[in-house]
Amino acid sequence: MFQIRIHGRGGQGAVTAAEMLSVAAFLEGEHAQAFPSFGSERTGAPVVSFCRIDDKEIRRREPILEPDALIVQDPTLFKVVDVCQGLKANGYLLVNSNRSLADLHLAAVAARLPAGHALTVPASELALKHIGRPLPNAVLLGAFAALTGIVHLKSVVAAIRDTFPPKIAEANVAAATAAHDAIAQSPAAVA
Amino acid sequence: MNEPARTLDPTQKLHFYQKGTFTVGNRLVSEQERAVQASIDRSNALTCGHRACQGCGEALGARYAIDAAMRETNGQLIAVNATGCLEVFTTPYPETSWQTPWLHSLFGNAAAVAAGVAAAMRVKGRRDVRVIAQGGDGGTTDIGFGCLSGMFERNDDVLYICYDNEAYMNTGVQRSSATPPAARTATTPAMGPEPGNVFGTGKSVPKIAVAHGIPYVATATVADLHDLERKVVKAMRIHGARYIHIHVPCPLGWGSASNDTIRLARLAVECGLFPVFEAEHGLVTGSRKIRRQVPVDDYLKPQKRFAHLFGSEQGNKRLAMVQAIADRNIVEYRLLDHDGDV
Amino acid sequence: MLKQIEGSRAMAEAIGLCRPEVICAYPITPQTHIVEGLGEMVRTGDIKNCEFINVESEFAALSVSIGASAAGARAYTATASQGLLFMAEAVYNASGLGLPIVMTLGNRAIGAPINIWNDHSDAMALCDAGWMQLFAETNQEAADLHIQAFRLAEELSMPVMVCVDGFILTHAVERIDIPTQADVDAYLPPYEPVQVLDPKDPISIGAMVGPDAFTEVRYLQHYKQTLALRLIPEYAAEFKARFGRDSGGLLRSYRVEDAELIVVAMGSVNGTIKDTIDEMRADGLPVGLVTLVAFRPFPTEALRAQLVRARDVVVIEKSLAVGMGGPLANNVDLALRNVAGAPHVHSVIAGLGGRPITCASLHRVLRRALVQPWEGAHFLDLNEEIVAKELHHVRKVRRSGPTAENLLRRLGQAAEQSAVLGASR
Amino acid sequence: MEHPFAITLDVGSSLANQTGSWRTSRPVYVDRLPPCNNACPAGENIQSWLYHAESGDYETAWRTLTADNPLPAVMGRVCYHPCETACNRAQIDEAVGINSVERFLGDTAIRHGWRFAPPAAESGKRVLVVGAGPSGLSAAYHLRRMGHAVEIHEAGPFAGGMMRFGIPKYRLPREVLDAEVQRILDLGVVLKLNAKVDRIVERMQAGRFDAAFLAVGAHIGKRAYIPAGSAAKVLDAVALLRSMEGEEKPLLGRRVVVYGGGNTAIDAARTAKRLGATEAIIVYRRTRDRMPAHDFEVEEALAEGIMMKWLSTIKRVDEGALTVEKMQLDDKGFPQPTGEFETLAADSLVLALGQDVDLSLLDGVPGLAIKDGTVQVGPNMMTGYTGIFAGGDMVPSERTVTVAVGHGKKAARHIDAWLRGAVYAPAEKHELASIDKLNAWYYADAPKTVRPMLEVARRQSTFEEVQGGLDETNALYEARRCLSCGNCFECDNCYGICPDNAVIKLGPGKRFAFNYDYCKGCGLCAQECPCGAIAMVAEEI
Repeated sequence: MFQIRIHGRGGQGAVTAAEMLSVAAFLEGEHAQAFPSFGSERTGAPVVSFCRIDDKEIRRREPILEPDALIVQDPTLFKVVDVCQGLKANGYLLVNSNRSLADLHLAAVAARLPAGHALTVPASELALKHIGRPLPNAVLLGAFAALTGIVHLKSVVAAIRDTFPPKIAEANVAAATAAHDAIAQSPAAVA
Repeated sequence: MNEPARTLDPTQKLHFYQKGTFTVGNRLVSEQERAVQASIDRSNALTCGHRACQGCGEALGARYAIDAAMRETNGQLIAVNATGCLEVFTTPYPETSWQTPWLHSLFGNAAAVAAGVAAAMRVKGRRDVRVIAQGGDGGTTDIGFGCLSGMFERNDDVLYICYDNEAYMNTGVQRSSATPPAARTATTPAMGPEPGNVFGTGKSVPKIAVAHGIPYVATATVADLHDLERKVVKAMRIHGARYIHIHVPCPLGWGSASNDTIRLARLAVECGLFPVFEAEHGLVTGSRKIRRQVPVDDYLKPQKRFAHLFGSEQGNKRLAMVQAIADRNIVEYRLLDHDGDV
Repeated sequence: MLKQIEGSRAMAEAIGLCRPEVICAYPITPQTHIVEGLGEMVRTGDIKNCEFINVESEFAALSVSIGASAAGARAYTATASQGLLFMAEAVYNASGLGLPIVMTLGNRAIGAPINIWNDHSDAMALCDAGWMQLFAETNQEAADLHIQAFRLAEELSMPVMVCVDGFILTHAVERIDIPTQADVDAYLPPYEPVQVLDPKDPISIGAMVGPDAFTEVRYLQHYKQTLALRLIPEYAAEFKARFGRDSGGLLRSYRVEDAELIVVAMGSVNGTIKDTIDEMRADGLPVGLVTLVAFRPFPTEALRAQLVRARDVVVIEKSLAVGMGGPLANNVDLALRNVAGAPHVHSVIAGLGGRPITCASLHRVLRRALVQPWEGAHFLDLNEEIVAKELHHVRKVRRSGPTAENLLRRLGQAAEQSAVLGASR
Repeated sequence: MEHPFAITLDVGSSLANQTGSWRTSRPVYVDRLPPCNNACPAGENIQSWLYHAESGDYETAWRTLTADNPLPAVMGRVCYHPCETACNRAQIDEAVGINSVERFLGDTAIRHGWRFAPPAAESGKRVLVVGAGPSGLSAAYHLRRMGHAVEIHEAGPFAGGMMRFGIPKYRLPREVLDAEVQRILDLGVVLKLNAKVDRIVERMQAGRFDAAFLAVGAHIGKRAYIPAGSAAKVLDAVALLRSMEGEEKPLLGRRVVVYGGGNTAIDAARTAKRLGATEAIIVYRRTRDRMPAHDFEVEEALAEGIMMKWLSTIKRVDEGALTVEKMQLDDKGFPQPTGEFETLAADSLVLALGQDVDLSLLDGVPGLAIKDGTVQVGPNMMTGYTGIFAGGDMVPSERTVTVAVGHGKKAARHIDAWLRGAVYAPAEKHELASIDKLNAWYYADAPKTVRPMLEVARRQSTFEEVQGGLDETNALYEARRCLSCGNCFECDNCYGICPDNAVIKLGPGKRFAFNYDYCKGCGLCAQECPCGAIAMVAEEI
């Protein structure tokens, strides 16, 4: 079972991201379970969403305490929340930022992970470019596909199209594809 | 060469039998001009054997209203009833006095239940079957008020009829928001510096109903059967939320003689304390004029619940306050403006 | 058809397939997404010949349903928590009048302190109101139970509450098989009321019944629920035959053969418990599980048959009868009353107000049950330290202020941390 | 359909619960005596004939009316209608115009030529009626309808008595009178004119009459002694009015003074005016409010220009003038002389001081009692002489046409009973339906219809009828103003307002019945009955 925890702020689409990820997995014949950190958070507040992916029925309903991957939609969260809590030793860390992990003071965390398991991607920037609004969630899924290979880009693209109305969907697809391709070509480039 | 005889006042249509213009029916009046209650084949929607008190105004008002609605809808009628006197005295197991399909759910939800019945009729394509919800003043102006307002606001196809006897009679005469000022009830005893119900409290649900802008709102009384039936018939010809508020004296709760029920209802109108009016889509369209104005004393005196108002200086002051209320109604609803409408 | 959708959406689609005729909607988290979905389907025409009514309160929601049902329409509504309490009077009325209304209950705690998260306090508060109560373990079952619920309700002319864990199920997106209209139509016949308001055959429904007949009326209600004990498994079997899934029934057992300790639980927590049991079995521990689907009627016989073979029974429930303990545990006790050599019943109160029930915590409490079982109720993951502080404080200061707020203050930063992690939600 | 136990019930099942047992007093339907009937001197069943008139059935109305009074067209003109004075409606707005409806029915009957039904069987008895005035005609009519052979012996040249010789044309057109008299004669009543009876007993024996009814009226004008000059022209009102029926009209001159305060004085003055007098003055010794004449007649006279001189007595008459003494009322209201005199120009003086009865026909009849110039009769209208009855102005009573007609009817009933060797016992009278028994609310406000009046100019110069009648619309309207005091008119109130549906409607004309199985005795029906036709009586407990 592969467990992803997504950190973001209300309005950044963390919950939608988890759901799209589960749809992508579903489209690949996997069992997937996506659920939010239930609460009454409003825009801007720190939020968390979860996604489990497995090849058999997923029965457990506890929050993800020991994620295999973390997707962080807003690096400022590191200051307020223990984002990396429970991250497995061989886990993945994907952060939305134009800056490097070092600049984000995440070098130490990255060092504890296998090489190439941690990276930043300018998702908001790509989103602005392709979508016109800094919505990083779909973009990060493209990057996630490239980083982990848990799901394929085409599934992510399908999930995006399944979620958004055509116009917005295509913009997101473009952004996600760009992020994916950038990483797929040279992980180092973004690291 | 001979001077012509005095020409008749047009209001005195000669075909209308002079004796008994205001009676229920008449051997010389055409069927149309008789009240449904004059008809041998009236439906008696509320039939004999019910357990209402002697001279119960509510039993009267309910039969008047439902019979009229039954005729207008050719019997395609379903009635929903709030908890209260009417429900208790008509349907104690194993006997019911109702001849129509009838449903009692709770004290406070008659309007909502009726809305549900109406919805069911719509999905079943039975637009011909009409729905009436009915309740006392407690079930309408107090505990059922939320559901009532919701039904109004959604403009559900329901006619809600409130039989207002101005207190919770079923439970032993306690004060409701329809209890008039100064009236003695079990919870507003005639004691202390301000005996009886407190002035400046209570509310006019008919006015609130008007404020919902629903297609039709009317007040009526068991003292004017023709007017009451006309309004019920009019209401049944309209779709959407409708409200009729009927004044029904209660000999038990008012401390009045059982044979005074209709006289008191009449005096309530003639003194101006119970304005009889109609409104459509949020606008008052007319009022029934006072025929022979009387001071409120004439109306209050026969009722023991107001006995404390008589024979004291303080009582006289409070009588004047009650009269002031009547006078305000007379102005607001133009009850003496006979040139006016209706 | 397989879909990866939110539980609420799945339930809405299943309910739509049941051809409801009157739907009453009033928003209350976490049930809201269901009626939103239904409203959309009525607007788009996916649900035909249906009145969708936005009411002004839960009291009205059920009242409108009562009227619709009495007039012969298939009526549905949904609520949760405070909403259920606000309609409590109508809840009793619907069952008393024998109206086959189906209502989804998005299980949620009841305030004060106000809390929007999941537990079973609401269902337990009205478990004896004369409605049947079926608890869903998964969203698949949640969807399927509604289809069975209409069949059951209309057969017995008695309302059914489908209890679904708020958020945990209602807001979870997962793989769900949505049946076809043809299959549902074949399984669920059109509503034929045993009594209906109809000018053609007028009757008075809702008479005042005195001491001379009230007992009989109640007895007959009770008798109907005993009939349900036979019908519920029948309909579940029929459902499996047509849809190929195990959904519903009175209860399900999991690895109870040779189990010395059997866990009893209701709702979505069963999945987490199953994972835990697998891990314990892997360690050779003789643990099994009985998942209760039907809480009302309470399947006394069936449950006893499952439990007698065990040495200990641990009842894990998301509700607390303050001053008494776990209501479910109490009911399980009754099932074993007067049984020679009956297993000991141990109560665990867990997941109140949305606190997550983790495999880790379950391991701890179940392993302890094997070696040193306890009497009375055990409160899973109770923060002893904070409670102790508050009790101490209360003893010292008479006007010690509101407990809930005090506790939150003491939790301080930790509370915020775990809150963000969803660990205390 | 099998219903769920107890909570669902079959309609109408409450009929099993007979709430009549709650009752402590029960309503009963009653008939009370309407004030109009009670007040009618002719004993007409006014409400009953109005009831038929209301529904437009004028013939039945007329037949009901004439069962008691054969002269509706006359009554509708000359009756002073005490019924309207008694009418309860007067206390609500205005009395019902009973008199005008009566006239309408009378005129309608004449127009349609309706006739009386002949007697069912002949009794073989013969009755002599002396005098063809209202009383005699009435008696003859009733006796004939009872099957007796009746002969009227009239001294004068025409039938009608005071109706012809006392009441001027402008109040009672003669063709109307003739029509109603003829209708009576058509029943087979024999009328002998110019057949003055001087010896009644002999006349009876001669004609083999089994009984006699005397109604010769009072035709002798009272004279008062007034010193008069040789050329003074003085005559009495009765003579004046009688002469109006003759060929040449009396010559009264331009200025006529009438002395007296009764209706006859008014009639005389108005007649004088019509005969061309420029001045017609009524001299009366008291004041207007003490005048015996009916006020509406005084009003009509004043409207026609008749002058009134109150508080005056005539002391002397000379040619062209008379001397008048002013009077003043003492504390008892009697006029006392003041000694002040004045002269009044007058070409003639008409005395209207009342009339006396010519009793000559009774001379030598044994056992009769005569008092104040009138014959005394018993409660059965029989004089002291067995078989001889009397009525009208010649017996002590108010002297009006209606009273006379009533006497005729009453006498006829007693004579009929006496002829059969029985005693007539009038039916028990119901309790009076006084206004307090009514619930006036239910009656529409409907003011009385005013009968058209001939304009003054023509009234002063001609003898055309002054008061017109109602057309059908007005008559119907007027009839429908009747409150039906004390008698159910099927307004359906009791049926409609019973909270327990305990009143059974029996259908048109059949009224209602109470269903005592369910009547709780609340009394609403009695309270809300407009006409007071329901009474509450205590249950035996």
